[in-house]
Parts: sequence; structure tokens; C-alpha cells
Amino acid sequence: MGRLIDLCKRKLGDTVLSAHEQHGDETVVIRKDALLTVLRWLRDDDAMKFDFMMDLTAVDYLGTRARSERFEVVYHLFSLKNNHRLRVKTLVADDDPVTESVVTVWVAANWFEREVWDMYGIIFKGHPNMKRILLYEEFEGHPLRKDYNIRKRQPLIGPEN
Amino acid sequence: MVANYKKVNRGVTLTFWERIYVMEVMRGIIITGRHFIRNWVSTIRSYVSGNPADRGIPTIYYPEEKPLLPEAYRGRPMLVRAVDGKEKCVACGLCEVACPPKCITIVGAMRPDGTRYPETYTLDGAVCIFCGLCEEACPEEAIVMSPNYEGLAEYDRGLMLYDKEALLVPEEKLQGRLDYIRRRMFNKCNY
Amino acid sequence: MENRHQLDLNTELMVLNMGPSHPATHGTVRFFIKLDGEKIIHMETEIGYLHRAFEKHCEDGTWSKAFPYTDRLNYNSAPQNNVAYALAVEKLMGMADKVPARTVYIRTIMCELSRMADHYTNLGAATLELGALTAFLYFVEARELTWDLIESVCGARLTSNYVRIGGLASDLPEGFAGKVKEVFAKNRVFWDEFDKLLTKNRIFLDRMRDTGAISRDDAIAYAFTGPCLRAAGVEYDVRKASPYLAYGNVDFDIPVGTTGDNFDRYLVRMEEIRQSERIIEQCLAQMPSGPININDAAVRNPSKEEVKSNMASMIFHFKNTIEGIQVPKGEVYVPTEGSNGEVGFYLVSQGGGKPWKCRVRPPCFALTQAMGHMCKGSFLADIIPTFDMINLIGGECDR
Amino acid sequence: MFDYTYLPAPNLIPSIVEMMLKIVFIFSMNMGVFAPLLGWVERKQSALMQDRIGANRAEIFGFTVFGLLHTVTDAIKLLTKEDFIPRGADRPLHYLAPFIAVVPSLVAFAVIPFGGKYMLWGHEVNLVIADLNVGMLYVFAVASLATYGAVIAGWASNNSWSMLGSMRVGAQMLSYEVAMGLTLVGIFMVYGSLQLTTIGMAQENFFHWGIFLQPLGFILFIACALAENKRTPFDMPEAESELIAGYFTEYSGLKFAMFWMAEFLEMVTIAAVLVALFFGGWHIPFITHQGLIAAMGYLFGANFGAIAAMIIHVAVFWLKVVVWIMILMLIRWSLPRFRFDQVMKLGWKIVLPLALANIFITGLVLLAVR
Amino acid sequence: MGVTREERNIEAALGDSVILTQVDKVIGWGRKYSFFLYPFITACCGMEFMSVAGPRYDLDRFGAALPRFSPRQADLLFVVGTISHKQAPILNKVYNQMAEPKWVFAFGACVCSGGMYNNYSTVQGIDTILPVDVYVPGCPPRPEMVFDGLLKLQELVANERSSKWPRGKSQYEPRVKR
Repeated sequence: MGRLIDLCKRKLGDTVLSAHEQHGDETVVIRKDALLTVLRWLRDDDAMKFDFMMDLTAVDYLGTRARSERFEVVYHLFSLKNNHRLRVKTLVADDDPVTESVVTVWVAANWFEREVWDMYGIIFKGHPNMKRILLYEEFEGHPLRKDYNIRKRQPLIGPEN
Repeated sequence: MVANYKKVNRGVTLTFWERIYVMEVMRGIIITGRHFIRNWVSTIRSYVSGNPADRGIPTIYYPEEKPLLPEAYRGRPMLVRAVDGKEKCVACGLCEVACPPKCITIVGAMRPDGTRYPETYTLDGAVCIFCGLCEEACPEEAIVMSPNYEGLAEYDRGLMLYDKEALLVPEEKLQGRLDYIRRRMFNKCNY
Repeated sequence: MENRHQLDLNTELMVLNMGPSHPATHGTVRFFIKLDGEKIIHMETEIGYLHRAFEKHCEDGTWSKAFPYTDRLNYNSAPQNNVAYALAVEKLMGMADKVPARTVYIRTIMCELSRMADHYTNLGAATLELGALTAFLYFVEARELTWDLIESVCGARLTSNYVRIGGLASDLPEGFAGKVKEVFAKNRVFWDEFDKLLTKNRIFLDRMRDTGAISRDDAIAYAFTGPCLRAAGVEYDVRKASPYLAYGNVDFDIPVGTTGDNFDRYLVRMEEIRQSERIIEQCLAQMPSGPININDAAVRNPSKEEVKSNMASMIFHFKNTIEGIQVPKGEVYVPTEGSNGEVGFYLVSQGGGKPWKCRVRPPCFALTQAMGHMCKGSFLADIIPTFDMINLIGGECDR
Repeated sequence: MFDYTYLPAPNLIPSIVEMMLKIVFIFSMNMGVFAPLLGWVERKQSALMQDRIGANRAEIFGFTVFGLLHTVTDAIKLLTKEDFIPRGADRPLHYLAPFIAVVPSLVAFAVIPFGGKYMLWGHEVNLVIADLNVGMLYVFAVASLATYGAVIAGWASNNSWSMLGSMRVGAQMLSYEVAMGLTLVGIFMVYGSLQLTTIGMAQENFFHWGIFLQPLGFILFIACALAENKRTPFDMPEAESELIAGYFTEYSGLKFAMFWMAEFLEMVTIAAVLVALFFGGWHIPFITHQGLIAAMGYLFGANFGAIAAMIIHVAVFWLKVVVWIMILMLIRWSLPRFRFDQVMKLGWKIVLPLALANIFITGLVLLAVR
Repeated sequence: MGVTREERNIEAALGDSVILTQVDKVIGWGRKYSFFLYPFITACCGMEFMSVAGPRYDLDRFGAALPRFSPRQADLLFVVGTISHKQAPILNKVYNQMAEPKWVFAFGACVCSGGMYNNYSTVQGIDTILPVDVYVPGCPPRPEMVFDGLLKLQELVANERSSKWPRGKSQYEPRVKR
């Protein structure tokens, strides 16, 4: 197990649901309700100091996992000072796709969260402007969900096809 | 052998002459004016001598002059017609599968001698992205990216649907490309 | 204070909708601007006009079919995205160290060539929008020469589709090093002329300096990467922080600015062009010979001769093409230094021939997000240099 | 105040003929030669500066004439283009604006001398349409009219980009007109006249050219003139990347062409004023006006010699104008554009004080010399 | 002051008289060498468009170098790059704003047919919403291919009858007004 995972486990205890390391990438899965406190700690702690939120995305595991764990919201963090990276995940259920917004922790999360809402339909509680970003308001459904057909078009103009 | 961080020189302190615009304007004019006069003289020289190489400008007068393309250039995909007049394609369908925009459709058939051939082979030129993955997928070197890029524009999208006859080209015309892929791409020494 | 000033003068706020077909917005962004005279009070950015479902397409096809789609992310520097994706897949397959040395060097060269092309385009377009058309066209010609090099290797000018998982599409052409030398000699003349025309020109300087500035802390908070972050004085470059490809073996400088304004971004990019030339020259000098592909039929399609002669190779060829390369279950995030910033591929595999998820971390996305922050309080005309120096590439930002 | 001597009193018919010929000459020079030709020159010159060749493919029976025919094709195209008036626009003003923009730059030419005075068969020919003794004031007055064209165009178009453009035009032209007037005060002081023919005659000696007597005034005047002309680096009102096409965004076809033509004509006017004030007008360096007439008279006889001298002088004048136009174009294609507030700052905080200082210094020097 | 729509209708009523054909020829000749472009640039092809306009290939040779970003002054709508469904109403609007006569040039595979982006967000060829005059395939097309297309368009314009105009607005209205 990696150094960062050890640190996290020691400090966070049972908020870490699971952790693994693969190809040198360290991953911790965090309980959803503790997300904000954990991320804030990760940002501020001197040993961690994750000042960059490099990426925020989600993954849809439809058909391979229980419906209560269908979505994973994935945060890729980077620390400039310590030059290390950590992947933090949290699980989101299919029937209640809601999680905390981290805009208060990293400003950069704003658009990334909007994109996840747009593409996966996961709502971020506390986000200042939860609107679609890449698609248009009239679009129905969330295209990156595995049950959305890639060719299902919803044109704003012209013939339906 | 390492990378270093280096502060860029901002050049903030402009000298008095640079601050009053005039000198900088003059310098700019001298640079562009030099280009202007050089190109003017060389263009007139080429008009007089009739030799396009005399032009100092890099412009290619396209329909009359053609650019020199590198060997690696991927133009429109073409089917190879073997020396015996038959198509090399065996209608295995790999190109159809490998094509990212899915612009190829093949209907295979059997010749009396038992070899397979494509009964119809359609490539939608309006969809093709010239990526060369079909060439890479083809086990028979039957479809190659020809260096041909001319005459692809059309008035109608339907005209860009190329059938087998429009795609088939005798092997010797594609020899350059075939040589190239044998030598630089799928050669054994590259593995 | 501001409110009172408005009351005094009784000015009306003007709401302006800029884009997406506005010449300065590259056709892919819309700005909603609230103006007080010419001063921006509030600005909102709307993107998504070039959303082309990159991720959905990657999930739809096999692992190797994603390459043409990665080309069109940051279309100015297509080989970089190819390389980043290939590195991620190779790492996920656990064979990152098996890639031949020659391939590593060629990939480095292609990355740097495309970085040069990207910066030429970006700086050129910026000057075009500031009105200096001539300088722009000098850099277009410089880019054209760089593209000639890329074309002679990849076979296409822009969308190269050059890198493959575990190798490359083709070897370098004969006499490549000589051509590189010729092109660099010509490009340096263009670079010098461009530099003389603009860098110390006070008109240009006044447009660029102290506009669109962002502080060091804000840049980090907005997850800036690449030239824009370095212009703000943060020393971070993936090539240095975690060297990949051949970057550990070459000597180069990474320019870093101080104030994070547009002029620093301009200088950083100008300097990076020179440094890219240095890297390429060193790579060409160190270039090892040998194969360019992994000799493993399960990863890289075997050579055509082998496919024709060997039944097992033939089967692999068919399987790789139809089912796709088999990638073990797992997930990986690989950061690389794109021309705009950190391009990171986050891949999730559930086993099998298709990616379960193929996410790219778009540097422009984070940069564009800060547009409102950077432009607030400045003039309408400042949007143009700021937006140009952000270098928004629609394909990458909206994917 | 006004000197009425320019009115054709003594021998009416030759004077009217002379006047008509001069008007026709200037009008055809501007509308027939410069307006279309400058389009071509600008295109070709910018192309060659940028390592391109420029328009060269329009052909008629196989002749391309170096792309000159593209001017004709442009004219045909613009003539047959749909004339568009946006919804909500003020129709009469929308129609009127392009005319207001074009006319002043043509009319301003009336006072610019393109040659000196010549005796032909006992009739004195003065190569200026109207030899006003307040010539420069007239130029300023007329030039400021052009502002209205742009402002009205922007206002009548009912488009926020046009409106912004016309606001910028208004502000920019107003501020630079003030500065431009002041930069030329030095010249008036040196030559002691506002009459352009007088100023022209005073520059007979090469070292008395305006550029040598008023170098600072010259630089400031060029800056102001470029700003008045609304071309890069001062093209804020029509900055493509900011305001799409500025105040003429909503104009199409011929009306758009008129704005275009106005810009070129303004450039000719500016070049002509520059030559008349700073570059010795029609004079050839080191050859006096009467000297040339005498030399030509010696060769061809008095009358035809005067005609020959006249032709040479007019040619020299237009040659100088063409050279200046090309320099103005070089400037236009080499430089990036200012930001709007920087333009205003330059106008009010740099050019205006410098112009005042120029007047002061000129005054001191004149006092010292006399 | 240009030609109004009413005058056009008169021409249409007169039919193919000899004088009109000769006039058409002259007008066609004028128009074909004087395209003012509206570059509707969205994506990758835009980079190639820069090259087309750049020194190496020089679009100006065909008399088409003057990009007008105001649709009123443009004759030729250069649609360069992928058109997404979000973008399509704007393209339609720009087309409707253009003054007659107007032509549409489809630059690149995405514009011709959607190209490799056969998905939920991309318009499958702009000819589903606009009339297109010339299609140039390629992803992106080489500048030479673009010139081929331009030459074809010139041929088309040179032989056009004036009765073709006005072309009118696009037949589609956006479903949502914004």
C-alpha cells in the first residue's frame, strides 16, 4: 500500500471505504457524507497539501455494480509542494444521484461539476449554478450514462433524425 | 541533463526611443517594407523570366502548380486492382470494422474458383476522415491511402458515394504508396 | 463606491452578447457581458458549442479506434494527444517500459513539433486579433513549415493519427534530421521578425501588459496548468515534475513568468518555441535505431509479412481489429504536458476490447473557466488578448 | 475676412473652363483612379508584405492584368448585392450616412493645390480649385463632417455593435480633431498663412519644407491623421475582432462599398495634405518653380513650356501622394491596434500637450529669429 | 443602391431574354472573382482555413481574401468545422442574415455529413438545415481540395441565372427561441 493511502487511513479511519494502488496511482474511496471535510483536510494538511484539483469526473458502472453504487465521482488531486497525486472517489446511488459540491474547496470544481451534471445527471448540492454546460437546456437525458444511446439526437433545428 | 525553470525576461524597461512609438513604428515598417520590396522585385523577376522558382514568396499557384507531397501523405483511400485485373480485396470486412466513422460497406461474394471478392464496395467520401486505419487493418494490402487529393469537391453529397469501380486503381499507379507502407510502416524490421 | 459613481453619471449598463459567431471567440464560446461604458462589470462564459461526444465515441469503439478522436481534441497539437492516450493505455496494460527506445524518442520529437505548431498558431492568432495581420501570416508560414515536417512523418498535416498502442504508425522518413535543420533555420528568421515586430512595440505591449492578469494563488485555485500557470510564476511542468518519454534525458529550460498577465504568457510561449527546438535537436542527436513497435502480436498488429505468412499472427490481426486489444481491468491517470497545460487521460477498463471510460483532462476547460475572473473590471477590448492567450481550443474544451 | 479674389471676375469664360477642368480632374483622379486603384494597391501591397501574391486570377479573355480586374469584379459584385436595411433601423438616416461619409473627403480636396500658378496665353492658371485664404480651416471643417457619417451610420443601424462603434468614432474623431488643429498651428506660424497655395509656394526651397521646419508637428500630424482615417493602429471603431465591423456592421452592397471608398478617399486627402504642408507640395527638390517654367519655356516656348512644367509639377505632386499612401498602408499593415482608452490617452495626454509645446517652441524660435 | 427583391421578381417574370443572359454573364463573372467570405469557424478545419488564407496557399488569389465578419457584407458562407446541435440555430441565423446573393461552402467532412461524429450532439451534414452549394470532404481537407471546391463554386456562379435569386431564408425555424 502506498504512503498516501496509509496516511489517509490513519487519519480518516472508517471514512475510507476502500483503497487501492495500481500502476503507482493511489486511490481512496471516501464515504459520501464525509466528502467535504476529507477534501478540505487533503487540501490544507501539510503532508498532503493538494492545492490543485486537476480533474473531476464521474464513471457510470451500470450493469457491473449494485444500483446503490452505480456512479463514482472521481477527483484527481495534485500537490505542487509535495509533487504527488491522489485519486479520491465517492460512490453515488442511481436513485439518489446527489453529492456535495466542492466549489468551496477548489474554485476550479465549478465547471467540472456542471459538466458531470450535464453528462451523468449527478446533482452537486451547494453548487452556485447547477446548469448544463456542454449541452443545451432543452436536452433530455444525460448522454454519458451507459443507457443513453450514442445516436439518440435531439436537434434544436432541422429534421428529427 | 535536466530541465530547469528559468524566469523569462520581461523587457519591461523600454528605452525612451521605444516609448515614443516612432522608432518602433519605423522598425516595424522596415521589416515589413523589406519583405514588400524583396517580394516585389522577385515577383517581377519571375514574371520576366517566366520561372516560378524565382518568386521569393512561398505561394503555390495551385491549379497550375502542384505542391510536392511527402511519401507519407494519406490522400483518398483506393482499392488496388492486381496485375491480373481482379481486385485484391477479399471482402474480409476488416476495413469496415476498423473504420472509425464507419464509411465503408462491403458485400462479399465468391468467385467460381473459390476466391472471395467484394461484390459491392462503397466508400462514402463525405464521411471518410483519411485516417488510414483501413489501410492498416487490411491484411491483403488491398486498400491503400493513395496520394490523390484532387477532384474530391462535389456539388452534391450523393456524388461522393464512391462505388467499387470508382475506387479501383491499377497496382502500378499506387506503387509509391505500396512501397512506402512496406518499407516504413508494416515492415518486419519495425517490430 | 462603484454604485455611487454610476448614479452620479447616470450611465446605463449595456448587456452585450458576444459570440459564438463573433470573430474573436473562435466560434465556440459565448460571452454575456455587462458593460458600463466599455468597462466589464460582469462576464459569463458559455461553452459547449463544439461538444462532439469524444468520451461516448471512445466507449463505443475499441481501444485503438480512439486515436482519430484524440487527434481532434487539441487539433493544433494532435500528436501530443495521441501520445498521451497511448501512454495511458500502455501504463494500464503494464507495458510502459517495454516500448522501444526509438519510439520514445520519436514520440518526444512529435510532441515538441506539435507544441511549436500550437504556439505558432496561438501567438499568430493573438496578433491577428490585435490587428497585426502581417505578423500573423509570418507565423502561419512558420507553422506551415512545421506542418511539413509533421506531414512527412505522419502523413497528414493536422490530424496525424500517428501513434499506436505499443508503437507508432510509421518510422521517420529518410533524411528527417536534415529537413528539421532546414526548417528550423527558416523558422528562426520568422521568429526573429515576429519578435522584432511585436515584443518591444509599445502598442502591442500596452495591449498585453497588465491585462488579464491572474495571481499565483488564483491560478492554482483555478487549476491552471501549462504556459498560463507558468506565466503566473508557478514552477510546474509535467515534463519536469514527473518526466515521461525522453524528457529526462534532454536539457532544456522551462520559462516562468512573474505576474501572470498576457504579456508573460506571450513571452513564455515565445520562449517555449525556442526550447522545443532545443529538445528536438537533442533528441535527433540521441536517436537510437531499432524497431518502433512492440513485438507482441496481442498488443500491436504484427507486420504485414507475418500476417500473410503466419496463421497465429493472422488470427491476432483479426482479433485485434475486430474485438480490440485486450486491456486488463483497472484504472489509470497519466498526466502529460500538452501545449496548453496538463493533458491527463483517465482510463477505466472493465477488461475486454473497449474502454469503459476514457476521460481526458482538458487544460482549456479550467483556463476558460477563469475568463470571467480575469476580465472583470477591464475593458471590452481586453477580452481579446486574454482570450487569445488562454488559447481556447474548442475540440479540447468541449470535447 | 474672406478674400473674394478667387471668384472668376475679369475674363469669365476661360476662368469657368479652367475651374471645370480642375474639378473634373480632381474628381476623376479621386473617384476614377484612386478609389478603385487603392483597393488594388492595398490588396497587392499587403499581400507582398505578407509573402503572398494577392488577387491575380480574375481574367477577361485570358488577361489578368496583375489582378487589377478584381477591382472591377468587386464593383460588379457590390452593385448587384442585395441592399439591406435592418429591422428597426432609421431608414432615411441609414440611407444618408454613407453619403455623408464619402462627400467630405472629396470636397476637402477643393483647397489643396496640386500645382502652382502658370501663365498660359495671358491667362493665369492656378492649380487649386478654390484658393481660400482660410484653406486649412476649411479642410478641418469639412473633415469633421465625416464624423457624422460614421456616427449616424452606427446610430441608424439599431445594433449594439454598431452603436458601440459609432460611440467610439465620435469620441476618437472629436479628440483627435482638436489635437490635429493644434499640431498644424506651428506650420501656420512658420509660413504665416492658412492659405495652402501660399504654404505651397513658401516650400520652394528644399530646406523650407514643412518636415524640416516642423518635425515634431509632422509626427504628431501623422498620428492624428491616422486616427482620423480610422485605420490600424487606430481602427477601434471598426476593429474586426472587437466590434465585428463597427459602425457599418449592418450595411451591405453599395452602401458598404461607399464606406470603404470613403476610407480610401480620406487616405488620399490625408496624403495630399501631408504633401502640401510638409513635403513641398508640387515642388521638385532644388528646382525652383519659376526655374522649371523657364527651363521648359526655353525648350518648348513660353506657353507649351508652362504646360510642360505644369504637367511635371502635377505629376510630382501625385507621385508624392502615392508614395505617402504606400507608407500609410505600410503602417496600417505592420502594427497592432491600440485599445480604446489608450487611444484617448494618447490623444489627450500626449499628442495634445506636445502640440501645445510645439506651438510654444515655434513661437520662441520665431521670436528669436526675427 | 443594389438590387431590391422587387426588381429581381421582374427579371424572373421577363424570363430568358438575350440581354438578360448577357447581363447574367457579366454579373456572374464579377461575382465569381469577388467572394467576401463569412468564415463560420468552429473546429479543427479552422486551422486549415488559416493555412488556406495564409501565404503558402493564399485564398486572395481567387479574390476571396476579404473575410467580412458581418453577414450583411458577406457572399459566401464558409462553414468550417463541426456543427453541433447547440451551434446549428446560430448557423441558421447567420445564413438568414446574409444579404442575397449568397452561397454556402461546406468545408470538411463534419460539415458535409457529420463525418466521424455520428452521435447525439452533431448535425449530420449542414445540408439538413441549409442549402449547400459545394461540398469539400476531408478531415480536414488539404488547402488544395478547398481550392478545387472554390473553383467548382466559381464555375457554378459564373453560369448562374439571375432568376435563381433571391434564395430566401432557410426553410427551418429553431424550435426554441432564445
